[in-house]
Amino acid sequence: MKLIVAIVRPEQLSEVLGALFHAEVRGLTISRVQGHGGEIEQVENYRGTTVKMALSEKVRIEIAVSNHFVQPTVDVIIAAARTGDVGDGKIMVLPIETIYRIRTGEQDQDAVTPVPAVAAAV
Amino acid sequence: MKLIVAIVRPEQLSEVLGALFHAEVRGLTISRVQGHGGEIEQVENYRGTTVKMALSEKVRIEIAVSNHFVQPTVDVIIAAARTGDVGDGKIMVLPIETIYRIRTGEQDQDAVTPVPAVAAAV
Amino acid sequence: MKLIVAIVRPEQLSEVLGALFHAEVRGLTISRVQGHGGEIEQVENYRGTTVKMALSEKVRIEIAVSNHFVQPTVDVIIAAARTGDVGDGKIMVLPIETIYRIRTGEQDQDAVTPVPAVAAAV
Amino acid sequence: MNNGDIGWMLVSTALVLLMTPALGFFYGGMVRSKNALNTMMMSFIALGPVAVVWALLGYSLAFAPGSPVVGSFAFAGLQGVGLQAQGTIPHLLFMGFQGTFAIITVALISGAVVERMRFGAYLAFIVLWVLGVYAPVAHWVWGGGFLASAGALDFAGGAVVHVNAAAAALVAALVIGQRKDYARHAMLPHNVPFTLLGAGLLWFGWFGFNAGSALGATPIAALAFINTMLAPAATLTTWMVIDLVRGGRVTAVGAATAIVVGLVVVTPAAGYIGPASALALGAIGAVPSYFALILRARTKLDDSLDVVAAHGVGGATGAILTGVFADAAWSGGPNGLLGGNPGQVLIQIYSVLAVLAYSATGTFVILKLVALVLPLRAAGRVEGVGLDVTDHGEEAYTAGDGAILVSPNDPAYGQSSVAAIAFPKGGRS
Amino acid sequence: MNNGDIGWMLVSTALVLLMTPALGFFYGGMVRSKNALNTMMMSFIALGPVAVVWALLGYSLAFAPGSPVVGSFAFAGLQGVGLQAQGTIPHLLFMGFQGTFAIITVALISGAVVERMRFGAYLAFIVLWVLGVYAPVAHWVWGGGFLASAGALDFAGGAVVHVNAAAAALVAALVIGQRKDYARHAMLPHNVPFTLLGAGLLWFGWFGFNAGSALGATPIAALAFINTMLAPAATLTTWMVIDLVRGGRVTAVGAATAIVVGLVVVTPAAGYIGPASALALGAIGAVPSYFALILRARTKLDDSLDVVAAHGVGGATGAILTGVFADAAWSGGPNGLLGGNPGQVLIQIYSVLAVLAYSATGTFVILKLVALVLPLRAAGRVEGVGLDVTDHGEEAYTAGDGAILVSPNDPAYGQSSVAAIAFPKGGRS
Amino acid sequence: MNNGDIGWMLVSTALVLLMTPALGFFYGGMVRSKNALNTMMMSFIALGPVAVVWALLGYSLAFAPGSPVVGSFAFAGLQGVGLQAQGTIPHLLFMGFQGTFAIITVALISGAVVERMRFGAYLAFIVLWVLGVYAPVAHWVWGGGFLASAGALDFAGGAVVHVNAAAAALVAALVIGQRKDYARHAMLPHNVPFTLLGAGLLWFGWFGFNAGSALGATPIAALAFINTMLAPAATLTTWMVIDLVRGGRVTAVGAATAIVVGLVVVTPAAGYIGPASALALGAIGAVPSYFALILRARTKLDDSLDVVAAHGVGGATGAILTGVFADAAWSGGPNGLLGGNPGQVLIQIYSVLAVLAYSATGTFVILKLVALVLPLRAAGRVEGVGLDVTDHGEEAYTAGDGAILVSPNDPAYGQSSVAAIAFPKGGRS
Ligand SMILES: Nc1ncnc2c1ncn2[C@@H]1O[C@H](COP(=O)(O)OP(=O)(O)O)[C@@H](O)[C@H]1O
Ligand SMILES: Nc1ncnc2c1ncn2[C@@H]1O[C@H](COP(=O)(O)OP(=O)(O)O)[C@@H](O)[C@H]1O
Ligand SMILES: Nc1ncnc2c1ncn2[C@@H]1O[C@H](COP(=O)(O)OP(=O)(O)O)[C@@H](O)[C@H]1O
Repeated sequence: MKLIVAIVRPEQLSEVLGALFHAEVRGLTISRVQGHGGEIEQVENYRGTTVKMALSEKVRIEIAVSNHFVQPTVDVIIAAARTGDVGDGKIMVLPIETIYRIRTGEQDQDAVTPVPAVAAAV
Repeated sequence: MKLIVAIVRPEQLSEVLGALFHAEVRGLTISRVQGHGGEIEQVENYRGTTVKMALSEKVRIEIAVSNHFVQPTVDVIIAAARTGDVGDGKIMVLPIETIYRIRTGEQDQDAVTPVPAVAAAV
Repeated sequence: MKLIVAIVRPEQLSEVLGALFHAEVRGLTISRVQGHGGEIEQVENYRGTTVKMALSEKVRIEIAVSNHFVQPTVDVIIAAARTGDVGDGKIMVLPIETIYRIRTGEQDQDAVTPVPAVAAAV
Repeated sequence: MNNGDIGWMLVSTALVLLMTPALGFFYGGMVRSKNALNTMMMSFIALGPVAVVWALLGYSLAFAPGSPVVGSFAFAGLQGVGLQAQGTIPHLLFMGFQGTFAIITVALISGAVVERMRFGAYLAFIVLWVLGVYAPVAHWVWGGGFLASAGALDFAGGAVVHVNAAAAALVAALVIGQRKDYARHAMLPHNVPFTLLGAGLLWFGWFGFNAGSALGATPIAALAFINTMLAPAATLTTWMVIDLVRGGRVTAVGAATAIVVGLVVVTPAAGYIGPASALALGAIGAVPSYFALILRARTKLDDSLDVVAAHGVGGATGAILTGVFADAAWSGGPNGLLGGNPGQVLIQIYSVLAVLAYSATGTFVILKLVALVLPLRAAGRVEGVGLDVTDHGEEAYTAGDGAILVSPNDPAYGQSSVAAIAFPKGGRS
Repeated sequence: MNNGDIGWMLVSTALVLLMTPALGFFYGGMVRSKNALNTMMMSFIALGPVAVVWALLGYSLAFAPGSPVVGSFAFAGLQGVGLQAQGTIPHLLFMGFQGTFAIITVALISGAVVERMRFGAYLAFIVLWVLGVYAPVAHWVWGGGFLASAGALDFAGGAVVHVNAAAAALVAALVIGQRKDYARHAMLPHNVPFTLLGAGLLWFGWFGFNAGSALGATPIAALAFINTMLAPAATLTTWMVIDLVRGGRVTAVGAATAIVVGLVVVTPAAGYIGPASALALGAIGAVPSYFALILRARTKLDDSLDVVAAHGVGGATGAILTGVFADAAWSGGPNGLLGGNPGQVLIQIYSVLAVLAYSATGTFVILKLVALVLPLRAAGRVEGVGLDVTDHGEEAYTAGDGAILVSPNDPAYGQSSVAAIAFPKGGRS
Repeated sequence: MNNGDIGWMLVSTALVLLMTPALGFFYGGMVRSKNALNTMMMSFIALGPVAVVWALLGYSLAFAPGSPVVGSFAFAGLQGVGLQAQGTIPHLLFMGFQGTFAIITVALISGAVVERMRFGAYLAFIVLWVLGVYAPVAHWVWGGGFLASAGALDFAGGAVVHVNAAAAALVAALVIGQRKDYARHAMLPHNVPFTLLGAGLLWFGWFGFNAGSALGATPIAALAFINTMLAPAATLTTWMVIDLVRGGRVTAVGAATAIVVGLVVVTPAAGYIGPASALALGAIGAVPSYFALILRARTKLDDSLDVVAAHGVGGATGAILTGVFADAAWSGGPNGLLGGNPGQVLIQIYSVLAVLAYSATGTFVILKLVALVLPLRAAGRVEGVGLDVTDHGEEAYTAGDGAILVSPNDPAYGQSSVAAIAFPKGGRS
């Protein structure tokens, strides 16, 4: 199992999610982060104070996938997240030793195959 | 050393923290995330716009532990975070190469054994 | 490639960022997190309810670097983030298998060497 | 009629109407963000149906000539309620001014049942309550009912509004039961500034509530106004001192609460006492509510936003102290205990007990009636998700992450479908 | 002059002025946080230049004696506008009261173009619009113009304010075009409590808007006031019922919208109809706007905050229903259809169409003129970043993470430099 | 007495009281979220103790017949302050109206010391300051003191309120010193919409402040009112233009600041000048404060929310321009420079300097006295944590994550214990 960590632009999130769901990636976790890279730094003014914003808004996407699934997933993200301007972000692939599904205790492969909830279950 | 990353329901956070502290896990870091899995998608309406919420609120817990501590910690989390409904979350175990305690520069094992602050120190 | 994950005090963030930029670290991603360790627990009151805050505000910094860059980066962070009081935080070093730059698809080393955007590109 | 009086009553009515949104923020800031809209809506929605039934029937039951216990249908559908003078203002304006009191009173009750009462059941409840409980009680005191005859003093609604709402809140909290996290997990205010904003706007609006109850821009209105300024100031000061003595820290939620408690305490007394007494009344009035708040939190009673401690205890304290401080020299009205008329205190206690008893009973009956048709409380897992999503289909604050547009052709379009499937019962109101 | 009337008009003017900040919150809560300040500023800024040009010229064009289509320069620069009586209040106060109407009207338009119109172009637009469109239209109805002569009834501005602003909004939305995410991504309200706060304050201020239009603290002011309380109550109730029937969930954004729609609908009728009619008018008035909102969202028209559905449809409905419910027995004025004067309905329709046609044309011309000098809309990537940063150099909410102080010596100091480089064109206004 | 005047003064008093919560939001939005409650509380708390001491003593020192420098104890404890007429309103109402001025004035000072002054010390300071500095200064100008005799014009408090508060702010900022992050890290507003909300409500309340200072619903009140509408409009317009010229971006914090500056500038002049002059005064008045703000930020003076630049510079500019524009034709009062009375300008400068000198000295003495008993500023690490937690035991916004309920039996229960241990000194006030 691998953990794919992608940093993307918030504006691209909808595209990326859409593409991932389309590619049958059904489980993922996102969080709002801020990044620094080659981007232009925004200048802001508050009364007499002028500041340069060294961080820009990004979204961090975490996806645990089984090995054979890594490349396709990475390709999907790259395709959907790219705008061509500096600041598009990065994708990292990290090794996972084990992964558990809390609800069932299942491990690895089984842990990441989602089971759609039946309505009444929510 | 391993890094345990758990994605749990916000409603379960108090239980999980309580259980972890009870199990002598004294150091951890959490963040608010949003996840997609098999959960029912909430439908929301804002004037003429209807949306399906593909992401639901979760909490991400990061715990660096020494190897022999991994299994007990995972078991504690699974026990405390489970509700049995789809959406309970996942636990991942990742390898850590080194960990430092910023205050002292100590490494690995020593770095994660917390020293309670004396009141005056805050 | 390695992923350096540092948990630091929000009050120290400016120092840490300054030091990192000074040390030619040009790419990083941060997020606001909450941590539990040896810190004093704040007591708060809301009408009849008294609570102890088991979590204190921290900032999580993620930096992907090539191997020879790990030690210098860690040292810089430790120097800038330390206050000497309990709660200064941790630094973890995790292995990265691959890293991609979304904009170009470049991998590893090349993926993390930032290219300053030309103004018109933002 | 007098344009000076009409002008002031127009302003007063607008001020009291503003109190209901203000209350929405005072309450809304104190709940968890997943219930912020639901809590605010419990106040805002009262501006709709409650105002309508008040105009159509409630006003008549409260103020049309009738028996000592209730009015009549004489003014039903606003018949006979026109622009002709009632005192020095148009009758219609008096009706509207009184309507704003009915609206805020029902909204006050919601503080006891937030974060778990289903919105549909709440709607049914408030409509029945304003007709079945508020209107008669208003008639007793202000419509020439038996408490008026008994000589009870209630300048702007210590008993009619605050004790009345608090009794209903107590019963509602008991009937509907605790939130599942109550006393198990900390449930903290998600936005204290909103609570401060609500408190500030409530004070502002309360000047219309109390000084408007003089029904004209008279010296008595000025007296009621200044007392409404000084009493809460004294309450806030006392509250602050107790905070400092107990823990060295003056809390913001406490300050907001103190302001409201001070306003509640002075409400029945506003036009009957002198300003020095108002300072004393406000200072004394802080104490019972301060400790009632603390004790309540140790009980099993999940009166979530402390309607009983703030409005019940405060309203009763104010009503009784009115009987102590009432001063003919200022009001031209009756004297109280200090003026050598101890009997007034008993009359005040009697009025408080009468309102409390009737309101508690009436509320219980109405809730049980509603429960026959609509479940009163949300399912446990709905409490987990929060009522904003389940009962209103919205979130208070959203970044829109992961929100996928649903096209009109999609079965999920519109609100019901998916909701209905997902929550076959107990979920969506 | 009469102190009672002066006092009420002072209050009314303050109340209407408060409506513009209130609108800023009503609108600001409904956009994404990256455009929150830009949206609020589109309302707040109207309090500056629009008020100034109104005093210098607009008032004269609207209210100085002139032709049937426009006033004159007689009052330009406030000459002749002093403390002498105009009716029962000082002329100067009348000028100020009318000025607050001009301010809120231009602010209303912004709802159609938020999240993409460049702020600089917006500034130029509103200044030209208030002089070129608002002032003449106000003259037609209130300044003795041809609609006044035709006998059109518009108590507080159903046509002058709401239909007028909505026609401009429609044209502006079409000329400026859709947001790039429109109908592609969900764009959700970032802070619904702000929208509720705005609605609450709007209602409060609207009492000055409608009851103040009686220009004195008279029984007619009381009538207008109570109608302004009852009609929105009925609209809110109806809206809630439709919500429940359609999906079982009463939305907060819907409730806030319902309040505003109810206020819009009663605006032209406030002082001409009885309170029972106000309830009917409010209830009926909910329906067209409710469904207009839903249909609009399925079209290509990105009237982002639904100015047309709320103010256009609502204003027209209200203007026409005024012709139906107008009641001499209450107002001492003309009767409507129900009073046996069907002709009034036609006059009302005529006034709506006249305003709509002129406002649409005038707005189109002004926008094209502005476009010759300043690009109207922000570049695509600016929309992505959000206009708060690009057009105002600020963020609504910031934790200050990664903000590096720029010293006065740094080239980036001050606003222009970097901004200018980074956005050679289309970016910063 | 006149009901029209009483009604307007009731409204005005309520409006001015609302300004203090409004100021809490104006200020609270500009600080970092960890100090949001502390900053808001510095305004809100003034509504308690300050109002109480004002009623008990301050009013008497300011307005009871006395010497040219201070009043007397004649009205202490409100003796003799009843419902009898004082002009055309009850004396008691006049006392309350003046009280709201005292409250807002002390709250204004807090802007200079936010994010570091300990709350306990602040409480002691404001109580001493209102008695020792505000009351005498009010007496000089409005209580028949020597500045009144000298013929100084201060319609609603340019010197008494704004210069006075700013002088105190300057001294307080110097005595208490910079925040530890000052000029080292960016400290940005955490919630600009709150600042806009505060500015909107301040403007609304300021109509009571300025037009209420006419003490009746008279034509002069109307004049003061319209000037209070036009001058800030001109200031806002000018500010916007300077912003555009300097950097091409109109900032929201700047707009909110401009509104307040415009209101400050017109305060002393409101009832003495004509509306055209008000436009000029507002436009001119923008300039000194605009650049004072920018220069201040480059100095070592951590007047955190720029009380000096906004209220000091603005108040002085307004006071002096009052001497320039004062127009007998409008006010029936004295003429200024343009009316051929250059001497008035000197009198105005004299009054500004007198207030400045006394207020600065008095503030210094009071702060040093307080410092003998209570440390004035928070310990460095407390600044890091933020004063909301340390001085109020609360957070403005919390999701409740990791909050563990403390049972009444736990030693940590109640506020003091742990707090005390954790912060043996300097931490909790
Ligand atoms: N070395 C790194 N470690 C972690 N995150 C990084 C790193 N470099 C860049 N990022 C993240 O990727 C985002 C975009 O990177 P940047 O280099 O600016 O653009 P690009 O990848 O298009 O050259 C940054 O804002 C940051 O969030
Ligand atoms: N492959 C994955 N990678 C990362 N996070 C995941 C993955 N699958 C699920 N999650 C996280 O776990 C949460 C619950 O997963 P889900 O499959 O819906 O429930 P269950 O584990 O009970 O079947 C999701 O909301 C998401 O946050
Ligand atoms: N085992 C751990 N796993 C993950 N995060 C940790 C761990 N231990 C500590 N932390 C993070 O580091 C922060 C400071 O740690 P703490 O032990 O309190 O201070 P110190 O490192 O100075 O002894 C905590 O608030 C938490 O965010």
